Amino acid sequence: MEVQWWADFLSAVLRAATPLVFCALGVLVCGRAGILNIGVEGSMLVGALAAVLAAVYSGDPWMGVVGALGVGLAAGLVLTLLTVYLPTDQVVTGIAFNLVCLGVTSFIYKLLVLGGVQLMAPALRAAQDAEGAVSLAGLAAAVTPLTWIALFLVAVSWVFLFRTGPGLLWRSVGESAWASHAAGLNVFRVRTVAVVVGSLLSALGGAALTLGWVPTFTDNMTMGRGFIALAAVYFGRWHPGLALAACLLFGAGEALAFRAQALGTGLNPYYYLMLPYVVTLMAVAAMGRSVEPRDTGKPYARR
Amino acid sequence: AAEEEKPAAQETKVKAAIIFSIVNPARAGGWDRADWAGIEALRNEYGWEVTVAEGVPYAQTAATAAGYAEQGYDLVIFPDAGQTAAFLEVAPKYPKTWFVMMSMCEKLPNSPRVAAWSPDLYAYGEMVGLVAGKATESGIIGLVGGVPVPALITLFSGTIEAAKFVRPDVEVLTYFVGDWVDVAKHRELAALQIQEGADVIFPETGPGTLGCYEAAQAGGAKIVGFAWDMYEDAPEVMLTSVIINKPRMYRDLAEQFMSGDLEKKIVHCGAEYFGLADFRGSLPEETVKEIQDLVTKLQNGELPIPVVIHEEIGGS
Amino acid sequence: MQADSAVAVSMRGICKSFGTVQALDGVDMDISAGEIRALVGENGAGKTTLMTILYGMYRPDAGRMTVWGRRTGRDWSPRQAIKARIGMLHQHFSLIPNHTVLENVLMPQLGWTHMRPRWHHHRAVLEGLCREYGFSFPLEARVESLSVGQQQQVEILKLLYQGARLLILDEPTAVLTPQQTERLLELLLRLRDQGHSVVLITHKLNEAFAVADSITVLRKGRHVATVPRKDSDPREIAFMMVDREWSATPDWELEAPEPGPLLEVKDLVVGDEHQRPAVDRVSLVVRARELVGVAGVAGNGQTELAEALVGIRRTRGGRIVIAGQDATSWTITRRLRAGLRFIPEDRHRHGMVGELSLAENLVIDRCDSPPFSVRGVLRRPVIRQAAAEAVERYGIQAPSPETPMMNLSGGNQQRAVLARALAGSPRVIVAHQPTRGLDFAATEYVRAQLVRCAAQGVGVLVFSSELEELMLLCHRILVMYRGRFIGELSRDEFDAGTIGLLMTGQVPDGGRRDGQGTRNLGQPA
Amino acid sequence: MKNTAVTVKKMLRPGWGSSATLAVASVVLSLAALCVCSFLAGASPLKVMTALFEGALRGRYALVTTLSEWVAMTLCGLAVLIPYRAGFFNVGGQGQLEVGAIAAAAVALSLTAPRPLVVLVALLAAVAAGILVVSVPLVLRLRRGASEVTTTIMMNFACVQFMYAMVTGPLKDPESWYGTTPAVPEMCRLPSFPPGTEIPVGTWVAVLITVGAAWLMSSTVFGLHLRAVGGNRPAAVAAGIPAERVFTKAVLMGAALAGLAGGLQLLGYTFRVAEGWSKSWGMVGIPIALLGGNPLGVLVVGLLFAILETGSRSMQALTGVPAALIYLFQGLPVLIYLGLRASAWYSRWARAAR
Ligand SMILES: Nc1ncnc2c1ncn2[C@@H]1O[C@H](COP(=O)(O)OP(=O)(O)OP(=O)(O)O)[C@@H](O)[C@H]1O
Ligand SMILES: Nc1ncnc2c1ncn2[C@@H]1O[C@H](COP(=O)(O)OP(=O)(O)OP(=O)(O)O)[C@@H](O)[C@H]1O
Ligand SMILES: [Mg+2]
Ligand SMILES: [Mg+2]
Repeated sequence: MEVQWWADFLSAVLRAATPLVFCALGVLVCGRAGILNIGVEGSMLVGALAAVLAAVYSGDPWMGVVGALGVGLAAGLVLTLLTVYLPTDQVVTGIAFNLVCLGVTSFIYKLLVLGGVQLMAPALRAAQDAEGAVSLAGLAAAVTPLTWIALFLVAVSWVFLFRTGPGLLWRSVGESAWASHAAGLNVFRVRTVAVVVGSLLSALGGAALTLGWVPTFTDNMTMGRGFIALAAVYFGRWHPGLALAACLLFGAGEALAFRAQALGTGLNPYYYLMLPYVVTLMAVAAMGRSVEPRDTGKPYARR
Repeated sequence: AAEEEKPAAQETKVKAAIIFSIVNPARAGGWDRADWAGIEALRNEYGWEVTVAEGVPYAQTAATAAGYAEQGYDLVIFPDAGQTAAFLEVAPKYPKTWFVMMSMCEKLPNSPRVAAWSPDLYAYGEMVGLVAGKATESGIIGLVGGVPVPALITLFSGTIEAAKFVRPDVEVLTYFVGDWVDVAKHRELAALQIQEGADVIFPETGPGTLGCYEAAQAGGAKIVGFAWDMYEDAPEVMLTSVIINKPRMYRDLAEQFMSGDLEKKIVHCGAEYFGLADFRGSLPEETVKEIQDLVTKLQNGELPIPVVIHEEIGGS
Repeated sequence: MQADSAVAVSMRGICKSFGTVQALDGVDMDISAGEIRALVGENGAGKTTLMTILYGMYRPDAGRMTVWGRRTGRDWSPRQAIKARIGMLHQHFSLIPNHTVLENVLMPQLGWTHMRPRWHHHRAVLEGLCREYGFSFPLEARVESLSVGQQQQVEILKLLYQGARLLILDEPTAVLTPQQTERLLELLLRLRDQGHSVVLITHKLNEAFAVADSITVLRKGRHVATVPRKDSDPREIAFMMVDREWSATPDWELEAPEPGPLLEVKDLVVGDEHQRPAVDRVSLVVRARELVGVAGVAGNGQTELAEALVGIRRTRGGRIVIAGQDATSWTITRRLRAGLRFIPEDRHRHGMVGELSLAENLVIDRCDSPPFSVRGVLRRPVIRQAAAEAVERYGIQAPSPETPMMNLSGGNQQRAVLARALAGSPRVIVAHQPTRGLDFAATEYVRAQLVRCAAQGVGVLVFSSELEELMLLCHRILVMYRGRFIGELSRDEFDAGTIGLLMTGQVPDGGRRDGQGTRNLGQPA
Repeated sequence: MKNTAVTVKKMLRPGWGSSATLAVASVVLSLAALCVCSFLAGASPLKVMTALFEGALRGRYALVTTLSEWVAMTLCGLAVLIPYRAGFFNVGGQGQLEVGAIAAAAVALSLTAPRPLVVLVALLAAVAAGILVVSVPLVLRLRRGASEVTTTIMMNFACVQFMYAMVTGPLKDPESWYGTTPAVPEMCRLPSFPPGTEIPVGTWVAVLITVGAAWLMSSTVFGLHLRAVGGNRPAAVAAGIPAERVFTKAVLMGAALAGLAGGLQLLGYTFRVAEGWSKSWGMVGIPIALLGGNPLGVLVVGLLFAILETGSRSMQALTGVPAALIYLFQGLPVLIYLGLRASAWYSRWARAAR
């Protein structure tokens, strides 16, 4: 029973963390190239809707993932135009972009609803459910493929950013656009790629939220998860590994918060629901010092 | 009042407005869906012209209502007890316009043209309890609430008492998600209840409800739909729905308004305004039979279910 | 590309403006293969801008360029420049602060396909280069942990390693020791003989005349003249630069210092970023009317010492005494009040706030006291008045006192920094590289100001890696090496050779030895 | 003809004029987009437009609402701007506002004293609450060097949860069916000024505070120090400016304003703290601050945002178009404005205009 509890708990943590991990990576790779991806929330939202629609119409969840990627690409291109080529203030742009995405998704959703479409998409199911997750292998089988993709991508991005030559160049652009330009890099191209990759990952986050968790869509269903991912990245010192840790920590907090209600202490549930945030804050207090790439958030205009 | 209304009703279409706090009532949780059905009735059966405001924050409700009044609407309808504050504030300022609360209501604003159709949530909860208590095999029922507000406390209390009444050994789990909309959180809580053995889940919350259906699908539990027939949302898991007959309330309103004998009053809608949706074979015939008998008894007030408000489930 | 075209680069009618500033106005310039071209001009004349355009970082508003006989397109960029084997050493370094030296130097070579750069190979080669040119920094060090001087060296290393055939050096010798400068100039000559072309932006005409084949003069964004070195002389060039007669360097009449110590430092120990003692039990004395110079290769603890003196950096031991009072634990403000002033090495970091206006920058350190403010409210007129005076007095070229500091050319920024340091009633001035990057007019001016202050009874401590400067200005020169003073010379003993050797840590027999190690070096004899 | 060209050029010269022109242009463009969408949604674009503007500016309620929105948005804008100038990115305005309101409510509901006193104490409580909330991120930043972005975002979520805990717990209104505090008693609600006009007195407070902030930033020693610390901290330190103290003051000041905004909204506009009682004023403060750039700019941009907010909402309410168009119409103008301002096209015009 004890083991079973842990199995359920862990799989719940992973479920909650997966979308965050994708989005955190989306913010991270982008920021490492010097663009502060506040638009992550919006990309996630459009990704979520696209995933559900594609899955519903194709009947295949993986097509849903593809759909999310497609829309993520589009979102990325828009953001690129705004933050890399014009370039505009990344924070304001990001926030406005989120609003627009909220509007667009909710508008489309509304039209669909009027058209009487049922948005129950086929989900990416785990190989088995948490009952069997008592062994590690069991746990592995008890989470959706997207979770594993997320963990894999964390590893990939870590190796890429910190262990390869291109990774060095990538980070250089985030540290000093001027110096990178002087060293012969095409800052704009690098940032374009970065922003697009960032949006793709964020959109995947949306897909993970829907197909990997609750295969349906409602208005504004991301509920600020993008911002939590953003926080996780700062907390994780712009390092994939630590960002992952942050997301897991947060997921754990959320899972605990729910389970705490089961204790039936006469406490107002909201004190439990505060848990994830308080836990994160305490972790931040313990971690301290976080340095972001120096040019992140600073538009680079060629003179 | 009557004399003025009649001509108005005849020469021009009646212009009514309804203010939803959530987006997309047609697709939201059962409560708003029931109201939506009511609106459809107004439009189709009485040819009213109904404007729908959606996603209106409580902070904005008063202004929105006032806006309608100033635009010369005949009625402004509040479907949500959360709008009580606005109801009380605005109505007195526009005595020419009718303001109607289609939700729980204790006291009316001091204005000649206000009315309320106030469902008795405890009775409603009792009906849910009867269904769930009869339907559960594991003897564990899960109640998922959005926010631990008095309305839900009352409703869930009714459910608990009724469930105990039909099945004394029943165990009722009440968890609150913390909001009405976050689908994922709803799913997690319902899933948790299922893990703890609940095989019948009753979600009383907003658009987030979808999450509970999903959890039930994954965990093989059954759902008692809230307020409207939610079958189409999740055919596999829907046990039945305990319907609040809002269309009836809206029809009452329409009839009285057209005939001009709508007056300042609170209509307390008891069990007779509630009913069960088709079980569609989700339960064996005889169980369904039993439940329906119980419900009829309840409606005729023949069931001695105690009225106990379990404040503790909301915590403090 | 046809490398043997006589003309390496030709630029025609180049125009460039930044906002309202017309930095370049129809400049023509030809650089032939295998020549060394000196590019001179006042601060803000447009030298950097012109070369930045050639290197492809700025786009010209108008004009065209041909490189190795090939017309450059609109897409001309540093990448293409590097491909065409043009390399540029930037004046405001183009290094990435928290990457290592190795990573920085390698960046231009790295391609997006080199998944696994051959670090070891590169490191070996680079260590060789470092030894050859006497660069003193670990390749694994993060650039931000290096002193400005060392960063300059890193830039040079980067350039050399790039193997460019046209080298653009923007004030490369600003912070090199005489030896390093000499080596660099020799290197340039060698490269020239191998057929490389070099553009050398400098404010030191003697350097220009030492190596350049011809000299191009810019003034206010226009090309004034390009003359072969042989048929010209510094005087003429100077005239062309400033468009007025220029009296050659006067030989200062230094006044005799007063006996009593004004600034006294005893056994000072200061740690660097990594808490290693960068300044190791150093003692010195500066007296009123005295100019004391600290010579040394950049990165031997000068920065730490200077910053510790003014209170930016905390000390780990020893005492600082200002006018007889123990100031070791004083706040910066207290030291300022006591008349201790600072001319920082890196003005962009410690000297100015770019977003603030010139006027605000001029009073920022004492705006909290009358007459500039009463009860916390600024008195704009007074400030504007003071600014106007400073602009007048120190000849700061700026559209108006309200111009953001960052839009001034560096020379004028430096004048502003100086103006602030000398305002009020200074008693001790710690001047770190006070004339770095300034054109000679500005340089002369700054030096004159320092001497003037000293004459009025101020004690001046000058840190400089430019020997001539120190030998010109100072009563005494202390030579700093590895955080200690290893030699002291008084004005009559000044000798470039000796000091140069001391700076590299070798104590020449002729040089004055001191029995008890370095302890009481620095005290006046 | 020529003259018009000249005037256009004049308008496009960088500065207030051009910003205004661009703002108008971007609003017009977004209106066009809006027409298309509302047409798709089967509503008459004309109706939508009129509803939009009438909803924001016509009728007592519309105006009062717009003004009340303006109060919150301006103060929250300042709550971001002032710390931002000192180098602290306060994303936590929302949380500070929520808790500020809760504190004010607690006072207004419990304290019985003469009206001005209650109001004063309530507002002070709101301010204190805001400061209390920000102190966590601030201390973490100062002592542990933790990035305020993480901490303020987390505090936001935590504070909203806390607010819910209060309105469903200790402060809940016993005879209400949903989660809310009782309405604050008539006697301690903010009056309108001038009396009878229904102009919320908060409006004047906000304007005064903004002017004060503008004055503080531009012409006091503190303001200069603040800008110096934000501009280049090492240089400020080297100039003997007590960087840490200035920084702290700026952050606390910002949070105090956010808290105050909560208090004002409670006592002058919503009268209750309840589930979903507030809008994301704290978040909107960020774009307002960054677009406004300085206190007076915040005041102006805040007004624009307030009009967009009330206008778009009433547009939805009166025409029944999807609520989606509200968000669309709040995001699009900003994006278009930024895009236009950064576009080469505009810079060319601006240069030509010189
Ligand atoms: N990025 C820029 N933004 C704005 N103005 C600039 C910029 N770069 C240069 N300027 C201005 O253009 C003019 C020329 O600058 P430039 O750097 O070319 O002068 P310089 O000859 O290099 O001066 P110095 O001898 O001090 O290096 C100066 O007035 C400077 O203020
Ligand atoms: N992006 C910018 N915006 C405004 N001004 C700038 C910008 N970049 C550089 N400047 C200013 O333009 C001036 C001229 O450019 P540059 O950096 O070459 O000046 P400089 O005189 O060479 O600097 P220094 O004398 O310190 O070597 C610089 O002092 C710099 O402060
Ligand atoms: Mg230059
Ligand atoms: Mg210079």
